[in-house]
Amino acid sequence: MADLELRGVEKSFGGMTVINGVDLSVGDGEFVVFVGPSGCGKSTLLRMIAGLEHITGGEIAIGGRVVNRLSAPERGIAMVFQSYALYPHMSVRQNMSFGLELQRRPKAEIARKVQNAADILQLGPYLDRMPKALSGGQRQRVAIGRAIVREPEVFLFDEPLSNLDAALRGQTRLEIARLHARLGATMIYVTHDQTEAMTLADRIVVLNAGRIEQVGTPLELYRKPVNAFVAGFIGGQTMNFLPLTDGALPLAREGASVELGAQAVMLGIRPEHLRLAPQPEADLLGRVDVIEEFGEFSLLHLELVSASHAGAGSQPRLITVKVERPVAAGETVGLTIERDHIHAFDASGRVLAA
Amino acid sequence: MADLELRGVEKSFGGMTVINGVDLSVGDGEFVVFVGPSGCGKSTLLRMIAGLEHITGGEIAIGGRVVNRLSAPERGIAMVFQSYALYPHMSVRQNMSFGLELQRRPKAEIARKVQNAADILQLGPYLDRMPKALSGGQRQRVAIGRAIVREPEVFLFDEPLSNLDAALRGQTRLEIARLHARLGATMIYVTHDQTEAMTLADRIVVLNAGRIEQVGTPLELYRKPVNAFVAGFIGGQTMNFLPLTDGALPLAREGASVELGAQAVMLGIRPEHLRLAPQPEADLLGRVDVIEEFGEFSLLHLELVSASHAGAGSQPRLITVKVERPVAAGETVGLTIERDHIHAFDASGRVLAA
Amino acid sequence: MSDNPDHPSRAMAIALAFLAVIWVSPFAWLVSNAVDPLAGGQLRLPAAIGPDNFIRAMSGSAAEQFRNSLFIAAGTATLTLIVASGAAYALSRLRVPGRNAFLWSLVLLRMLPPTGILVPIYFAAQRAGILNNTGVIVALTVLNLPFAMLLLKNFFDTVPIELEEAAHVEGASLLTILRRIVLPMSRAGLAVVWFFSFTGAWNEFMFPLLFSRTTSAFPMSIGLYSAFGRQGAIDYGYLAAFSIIYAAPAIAVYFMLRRNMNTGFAGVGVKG
Amino acid sequence: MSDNPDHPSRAMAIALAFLAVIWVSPFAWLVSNAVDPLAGGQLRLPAAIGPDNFIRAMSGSAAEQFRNSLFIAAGTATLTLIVASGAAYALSRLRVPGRNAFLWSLVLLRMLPPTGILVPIYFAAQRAGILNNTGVIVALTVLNLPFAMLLLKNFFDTVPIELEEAAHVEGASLLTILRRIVLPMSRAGLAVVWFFSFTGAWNEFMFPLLFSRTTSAFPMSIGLYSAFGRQGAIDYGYLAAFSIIYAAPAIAVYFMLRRNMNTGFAGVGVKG
Repeated sequence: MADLELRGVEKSFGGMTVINGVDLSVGDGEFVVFVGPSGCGKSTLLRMIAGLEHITGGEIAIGGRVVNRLSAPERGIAMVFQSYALYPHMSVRQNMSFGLELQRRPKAEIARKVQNAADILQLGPYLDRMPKALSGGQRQRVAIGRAIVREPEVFLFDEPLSNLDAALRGQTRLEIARLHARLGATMIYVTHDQTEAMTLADRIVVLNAGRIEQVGTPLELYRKPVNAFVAGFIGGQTMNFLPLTDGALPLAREGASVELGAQAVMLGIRPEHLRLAPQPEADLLGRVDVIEEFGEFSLLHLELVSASHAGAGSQPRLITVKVERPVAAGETVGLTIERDHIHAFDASGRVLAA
Repeated sequence: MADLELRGVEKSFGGMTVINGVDLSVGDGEFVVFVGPSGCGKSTLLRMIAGLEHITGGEIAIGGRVVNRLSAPERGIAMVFQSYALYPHMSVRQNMSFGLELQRRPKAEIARKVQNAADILQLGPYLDRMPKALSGGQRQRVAIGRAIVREPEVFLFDEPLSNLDAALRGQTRLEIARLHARLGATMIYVTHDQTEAMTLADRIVVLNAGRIEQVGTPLELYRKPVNAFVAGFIGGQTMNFLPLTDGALPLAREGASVELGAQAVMLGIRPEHLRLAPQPEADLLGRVDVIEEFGEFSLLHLELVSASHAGAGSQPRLITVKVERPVAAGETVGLTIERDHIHAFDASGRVLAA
Repeated sequence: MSDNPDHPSRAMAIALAFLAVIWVSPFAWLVSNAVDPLAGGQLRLPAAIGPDNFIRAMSGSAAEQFRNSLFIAAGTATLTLIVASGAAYALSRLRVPGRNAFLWSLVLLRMLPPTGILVPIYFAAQRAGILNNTGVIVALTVLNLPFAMLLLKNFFDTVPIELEEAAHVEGASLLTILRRIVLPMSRAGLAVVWFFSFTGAWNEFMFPLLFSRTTSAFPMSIGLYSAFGRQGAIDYGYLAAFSIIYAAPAIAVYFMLRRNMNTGFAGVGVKG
Repeated sequence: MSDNPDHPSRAMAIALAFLAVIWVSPFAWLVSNAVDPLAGGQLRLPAAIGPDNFIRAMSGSAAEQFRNSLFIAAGTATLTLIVASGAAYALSRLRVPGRNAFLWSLVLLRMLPPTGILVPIYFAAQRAGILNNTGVIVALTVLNLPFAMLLLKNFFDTVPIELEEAAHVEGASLLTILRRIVLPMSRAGLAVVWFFSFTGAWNEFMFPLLFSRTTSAFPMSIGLYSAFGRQGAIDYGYLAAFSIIYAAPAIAVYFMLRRNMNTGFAGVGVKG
């Protein structure tokens, strides 16, 4: 177990900077998720921590010890690869013992640790199978087991669930959460999926184009995104963004508007923070274009029809609303905006204090 | 445009029956989704409608005409394949014209139809590119475009979104919904993803092991599943199943129970139909094991601790609850069951009338 | 698996360079001796430069041998391609019972040294009355077929069946599917098979020697050997020029087909 | 693309059967003549059965030729494997600048007819004083290297770099990674290279003929030719028995390595 410290970490490949001065402290036992779109540098950053990529600037410290010049096996980390990277010509047991054998540990100790990891991960019945005889979820568990036996100070996960199907992904997510609670180890987890980040992380690091956009707990990111990128990236349904006129959003009722200050150029509101309302009281009017039924709720994709919103001759303005009761397609409905959940953005995309 | 009729359709491969007497009527212009776990026969059934698989029993009629003995091109259908099946050595335009060229249509007509489909799908700028120069989403649209130009009576989609990533999948789902609204054509769509089925379908056909489990609108399936398979398969969060004792679920309060009749052996309740409640009034008590935070809501995975529920010496009984406000891990909470949303199942898994 | 994979090890680079030099030196020897009318067989800069060696190596029986080689090589390559692609498509698409056993037994037979079945083939050709260059073409084609079929079957296998299904749904006949979809997509494989059959037949020594018993029917491969074995002093310049002319068509064909073959090699596993 | 892909067309099945018969008949001829001491060169059931032909084909110079062939073939295969696997791993893993150009130029050179560079290689071997069967091994190895390297590089490429990274993170050295991960996973490729080098060298005719000027150093490939070319009546039975013995080691090696090679052929594209 150890804490992890990144200080001004940089990486460039032949003149192109892919990691751009990252500072981050990860506490002992914390579960931190790096999330961002593909190409944001999250995997590169993880590989730099693992020692698989060269660091061209800054410092990485694990447990207070600067590891820049240490090779991967000297850093006390274990890594779970996206492809699982199981050795296909070795049985599950051999896969899990390989690292300990290389350290020339006594046979009895190896057997005990492998058995222990197999118990935690319910891999007992599969120890003598070859990896190709396992399902995707079982391979995933073997890859985790191989990390556990080495008792590393830091676990690194590189998109470990992206090769599993939706149902299995949900299950395995839960297992990883339980594993973290059980081992109490420091874990760094990379994913492009905001759901995994939200449900697993103690703290989320949102990366974009080699920079940290925001660091915070899942609820902080959901409730108080610092900019439009994070606001659009985090959340089950994508946030609606409405452009403002002179810092205000004109409403459907004659003369009424939501004032957000002179600097504000865009208003953000999540689909779950809009409510259906009778038309006379409505803030916005929209014609239902597509309805997506989820059973428990529906998503309405509306075209705004309030005179002041329908773009003049340009593309129709679309907005998404989450509702409990279905509405007929083509119908025009009124919406109210929950004032508590409005996000205001300035021209550079930064959030303005409410 | 045409309706589609399946009457006792069967398929067996060397003694093994994969489709087991399927009866189904699809109305003109209807959007029907076949959904089920992998291996349930949904793709085989689609390929039988397309004429790509032999029918070993029963009848298929398209627009009132029995097509059993007609080859695929004579059936008036167009198919969008999971892999898109674009011809890699032809440009987008050539891919889209190929079918019309084979029909020896006049050049001007082909050009007009291709342009029209390209406009609908916003493929104009890509018409002279090769498929490998396109993104996954664009290839998907070309595959749909190739179907549109032929103006088929029935569109068949074979898991068209499964090669796209989560964000793109959501977008393309919306595009397909808009396309159906615009063309008004009969569409049969195969998927293993219940979300796609719920959000796209007029009616859903749930298949399992070569048989139809249930046919109905998305809301019917969500609210009134006919058996435990459909109940567990449909819904954003998996339904909780609790075993009953003598047709009743004992509650946390001394002597209280939910009575479901002598035939009932299992109670089903969705995570969104359980509510947190003060312990004295609670139906069930649970200790919070794992919390999954989604921002808008949290999922609590609880271990039931009411004396009558904790399995005697066996595995702990788990239950999932959807809540708006977070709770601390390890805490014991009380739950009430929304009586309106209880599903009761008999020993064969069938739903008992409420 | 290295901290710093951007920098190759120096020792490796030197070893590779050394290998390359070993590889290039025979070619340097060939060129320097061929252009030098006074060539003496050393690896050195030419003492003089002139076309004399090439002129001698392109006249008389040498020219005849060149024509014979071309007939054998082009004929074998074309016949192999036609027969193999038909059989390979059938093998790729039809579920013939015992298909795999059939394929593997062919491969196994092909593993036998071709000289091992030379004897029966000779007598078969004698009976059939094709103990001449046409016979060479037939014999070489039969020998080429198993690998050509396997290679082409593999290329046809990489044409996803869904593409053929899509074309079928759009109304294409089997012939149209072959002509518009399968063959264009397998161009690389066809080019590789043609090229390998061509060079194989061009280099073939045993079959022409046995089948074509008149000197006027000999191809260049035999001519090279007999030039080499001539009585008296070895004529280095003539030999070198003859070798270069001998090598030229294979190189020319290679460059003609190269664009197609790059992906073809990728198909057999060479990513370049 | 067919409505009914379960039933192959009858015509195809007949065509394939016909091909198979053409393929099998030479082998039937060989066997029937070899076991028949009174063999007359016809394709027929043996008139008598006896081991006489085999005994004659395994004694005297024939036995010596067998040993020579084995030395050349095993030596070439082993040397090729060692040199090629080292170079191929370097090519697969290091980003040497110009790596692709290097690889492709080797392939291009290999496309040249081997007989085309026979002349310079002969003189190089003469200078180096290895104008004997060791020289044959070296020459054949040099000729084998480009394709062996390409094939093995391709096999090494299929070992995902993540496996080596995983082993590195677990503390394995480069040597351990090679020994425990890369080579075991490439066993199929190693077997294929060894087998092809072995059969190629076993069948080689030109190089031994030129390099090994004493009769006692000749391998079986030359022995077969000279037996065939003997004065007087052709001894069919002896020829057939000799051919079978000649073919035997390649078949034996094939069966020894077969389990490894099945996946090996899959690697070069044959799915079987």
